[in-house]
Amino acid sequence: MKFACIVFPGSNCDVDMFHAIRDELGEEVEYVWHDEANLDRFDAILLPGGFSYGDYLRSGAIARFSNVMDAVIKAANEGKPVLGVCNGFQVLLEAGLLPGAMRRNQNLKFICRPVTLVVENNETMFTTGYELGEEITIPVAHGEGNYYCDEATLKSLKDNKQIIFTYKNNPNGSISNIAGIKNEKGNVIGMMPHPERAVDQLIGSNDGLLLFKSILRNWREAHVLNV
Amino acid sequence: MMKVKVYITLRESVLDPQGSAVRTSLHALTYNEVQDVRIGKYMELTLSKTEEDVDARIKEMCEKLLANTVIEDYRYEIEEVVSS
Amino acid sequence: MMKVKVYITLRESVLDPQGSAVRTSLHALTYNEVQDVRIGKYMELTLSKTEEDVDARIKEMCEKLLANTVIEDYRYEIEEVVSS
Amino acid sequence: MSLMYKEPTAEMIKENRLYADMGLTDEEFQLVENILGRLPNWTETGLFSVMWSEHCSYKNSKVLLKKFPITGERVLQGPGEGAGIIDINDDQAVVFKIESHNHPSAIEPYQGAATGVGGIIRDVFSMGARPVALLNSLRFGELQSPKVKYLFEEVVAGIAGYGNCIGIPTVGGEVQFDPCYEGNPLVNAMCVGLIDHKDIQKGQAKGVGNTVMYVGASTGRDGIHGATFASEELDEASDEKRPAVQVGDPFMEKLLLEACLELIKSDALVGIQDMGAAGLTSSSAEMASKAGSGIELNLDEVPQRELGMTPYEMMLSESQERMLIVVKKGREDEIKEIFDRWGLLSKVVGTVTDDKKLRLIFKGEVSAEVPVDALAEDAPVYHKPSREPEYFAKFQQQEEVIPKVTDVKQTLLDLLAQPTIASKEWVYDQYDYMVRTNTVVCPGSDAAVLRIRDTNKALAMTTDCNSRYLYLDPEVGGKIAIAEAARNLVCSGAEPLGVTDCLNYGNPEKPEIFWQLEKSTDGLSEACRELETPVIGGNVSLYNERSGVAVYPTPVIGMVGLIDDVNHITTQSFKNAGDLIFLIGETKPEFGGSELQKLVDGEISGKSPSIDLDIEKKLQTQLLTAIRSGAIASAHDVSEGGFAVAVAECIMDGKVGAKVSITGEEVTALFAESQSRFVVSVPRDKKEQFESLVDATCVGEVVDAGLTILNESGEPVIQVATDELQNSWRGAIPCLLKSKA
Ligand SMILES: Nc1ncnc2c1ncn2[C@@H]1O[C@H](COP(=O)(O)OP(=O)(O)O)[C@@H](O)[C@H]1O
Ligand SMILES: [Mg+2]
Repeated sequence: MKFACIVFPGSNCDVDMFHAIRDELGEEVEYVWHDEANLDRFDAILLPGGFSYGDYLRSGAIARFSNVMDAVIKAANEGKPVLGVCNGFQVLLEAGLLPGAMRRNQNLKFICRPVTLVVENNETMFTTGYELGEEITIPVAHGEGNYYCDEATLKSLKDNKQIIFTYKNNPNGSISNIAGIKNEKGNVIGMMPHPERAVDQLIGSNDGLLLFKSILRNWREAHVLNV
Repeated sequence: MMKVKVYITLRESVLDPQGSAVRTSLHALTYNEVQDVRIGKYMELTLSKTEEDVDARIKEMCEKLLANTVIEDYRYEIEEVVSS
Repeated sequence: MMKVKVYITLRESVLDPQGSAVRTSLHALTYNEVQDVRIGKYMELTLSKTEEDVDARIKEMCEKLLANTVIEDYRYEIEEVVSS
Repeated sequence: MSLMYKEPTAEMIKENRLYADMGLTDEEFQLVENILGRLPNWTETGLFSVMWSEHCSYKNSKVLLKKFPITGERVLQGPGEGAGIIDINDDQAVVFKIESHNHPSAIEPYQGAATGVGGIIRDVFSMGARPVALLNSLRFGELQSPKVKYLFEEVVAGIAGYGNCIGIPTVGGEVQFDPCYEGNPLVNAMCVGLIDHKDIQKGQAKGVGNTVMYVGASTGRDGIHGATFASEELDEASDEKRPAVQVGDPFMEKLLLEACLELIKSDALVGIQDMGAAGLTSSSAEMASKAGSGIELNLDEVPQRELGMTPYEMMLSESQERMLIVVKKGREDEIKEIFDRWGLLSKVVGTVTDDKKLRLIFKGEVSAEVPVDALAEDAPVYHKPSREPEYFAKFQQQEEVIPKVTDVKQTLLDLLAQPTIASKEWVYDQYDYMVRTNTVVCPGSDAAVLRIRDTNKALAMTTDCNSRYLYLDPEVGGKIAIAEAARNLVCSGAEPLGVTDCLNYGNPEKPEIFWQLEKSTDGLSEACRELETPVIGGNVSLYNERSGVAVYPTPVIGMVGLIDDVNHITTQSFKNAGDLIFLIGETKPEFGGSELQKLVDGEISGKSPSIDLDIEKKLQTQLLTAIRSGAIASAHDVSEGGFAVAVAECIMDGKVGAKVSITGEEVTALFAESQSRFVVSVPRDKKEQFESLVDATCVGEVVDAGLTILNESGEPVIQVATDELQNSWRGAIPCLLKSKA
């Protein structure tokens, strides 16, 4: 399976994402520069965290207009898995691929710490490896992770089971403790916690590795086994 | 030349933690007359004259980039600048 | 009741990295008429009436808390609000 | 505005002593006149004033820095370049440096701290290294006053703002609170980088005819005279010195960092140096001076952010995120291409010459012409008068007194809540300490540890300095600072490699302050020699005074160690119930400068704890050997608050508890701050192995929960649940910040 790891100017979790896929998952991954217009050669798209364009104005606001985003939207429409983590999630929101918006953390401070997540939906192509309701430990590191959407959107997120992860102890004020959501189709997910930082016991946890393994297994089932 | 002043504020229904924090600090400094604080962004754009419909252009800039209309409102004022 | 609008801007000689990034992005979106962008803060304070000298109080709030005059300038406007 | 502004003539500068405002003395101005054989013009006076400031020239501290051991088998680059370099085998090396940003942080704490971080990162990547970690060492007044709270919150936010955005993990540091820092906080930032030997760069302008290029952000009027400002005492007027504060742009620096690391792979690059303090002036003069060449700069080509800038302003600006590079003639386009790709400015601004002069051309005319060595090398060197302060003799004669304690349990809780001892989670929670996923030991243990990808090695790093000991006895305190840093590394399983130091002191023109400098550098040097940790770079920050009150002598020590096998990585927390607890080192009734003394008396006095460097070295070596042999489950040094606090810290993560016994005088055994001590835990089946390697006393065992301390007759003197300890320790700083004065 071949992953694209999108690099915007100012991305800084790109290296972590790259290593998680190449060294821990053992699959092919390539850095893709923000001005690349074609992502057809990839099976999955990863938008890593960091501070694209310094996160000036609003996180993800400027990156959303990079050339590569048209290709990301195309890949999303084709049903390829698209994972946005942290800043990547913010970019997906700004681009309208996922509903809602991010506000500054309630305590107005950057927060970096491992948090406990609850798996709310284990029937997505990203989460089949987890048990429903399973508690996993994955770090957060963000200043603007306070997810917001209006009542109607929240209701439809709930009705369609689009909420994938919630925080056990809400660190940032997010509405309904939301930590990660998917689009209606289920192939685009955005999450504030960093699964790519939890792929190796040596650095604290490998609870995030299952997420990448889920993507791989589901892709194999859909593609390789059919062949 | 034109100067455009853009004001971006959080929608009223959206909680403003920064505003609340500032209000609390002002109270601690005994400015108890402060009942409410809302914090937004203020931008000054300097534009060169164009043929195009300035209002339409600025609206576009605001909606596309400068504001996130999911949570923010915007308004703007245009001033002609007499070049010196 | 009064509404006070406070505008906080970076002093002219101070670098505004945010403004530069937004300008570059606006150009990329082909808004080439934008020559300069400066980004500051906009605050709305709601005050209850007090006996004290409103101007002096607001100035104090700005200098003590709302702005850091080492790198920022501020100005403000006061509006009376007819209570409804 | 500036078009109307006319610069003073050379005669006016002399007659009206205008140089004095720039920080030059009469004698220094005379010296400049002698060197040039004529009167300097306005720009030239500016060049000398910044280059001869303490910040750039070390004119007051040079004689002291000479004492430091700076060589060692592993040292690849000692002091003198942007940062020092130490070999870590396999053709890899570690690069590190610490720097102060005290004065800017005092007047604009967020940006002052942020740009301090930005500056130290540039020092490291200008050597060709990939920055891998940041640390910070902070000192503030007591957390009670609103002003201190503001400074503390903003400084931490500024460090977070810059480090998080650029994507370099901030993995460690320290924070101390003491009234002497009330008006003059200390903000020291350290950066650690990794490099392959073949990529090591030097800041040299070699090769006559080669091209000088300017890369990065454009130049504005910000920070003019920052270096001079850093070399003066703060006073009430300091808040007016606005131009000395810059705004950082970590996004720009991230791009600059990536572009420069690409650049160093190009053989077109000859030399590279950060434009730090004294900006264009120091980078050009130093690069030329080191290479024995000259540089001619065409200032009209310097990218400018503001209109109408004069040569004086351009040369003295301290705008951030800029680099000066020298490239082979004819290869400029290749270089430009790299920077274009990253969306960065790069511009040819001059050439390397053979006349050893810095020549500035502006609007077709020579606006300054000065020998580079005069700027970079020939600053006057002072040996200031030194006098032992009266307090010292008094304190030395003071009898050792054991502070009066009535309730030892409450005292332990109170000590844990002292902001200097309390958990710093409130601080490092705001730092992204995990980005780049190499952080194996996160903030909260003795030293931070980062693995080195694709190897079995790891790096340990720490910053330390207990300035209270230094105030009581600068020489002994200096030794302790080095020893403590080394202890923290050893506890994490590392062999200490070397030191970077940031000497934060008061006004050296006062003989008592100079005495502190002299004595403490003696102590530091001796300890570095004894513990075989050479000094490979550092920074001097003098004039840390506000309205005549000096900070305690505070030589912050940054130390890096090598762990040659990730399996040796050790943390301070006890691991498994049933493990044995050992105390290494001797406990004496030493309370001078201790947290207990501060808590009980409200101030410090007496003698600092003593230290025997031979014993220190022996115990560190034994402990490291034991860790490497796999005999140890956890290791923690005993520092502020003594044995009881150290044991409490070992169970703060709430997984297990501890039951230990004390002997001898109770308060001493619990809270004395005797040096060269460690608390370690050892699995029972490793007891013999451990005891054969280390001189230590078994004092208890790891239990399921809580802390129990028994006296000699087996009666509990302290019995406390872990969450009670945690509440005091974790809650202290957030609680102080919330309470409104
Ligand atoms: N300013 C800071 N930034 C990051 N980490 C910090 C800071 N201050 C303290 N820490 C972390 O908190 C822990 C305890 O610090 P400290 O009490 O100074 O330890 P020690 O006495 O062992 O040197 C260490 O892991 C340290 O790195
Ligand atoms: Mg320690």
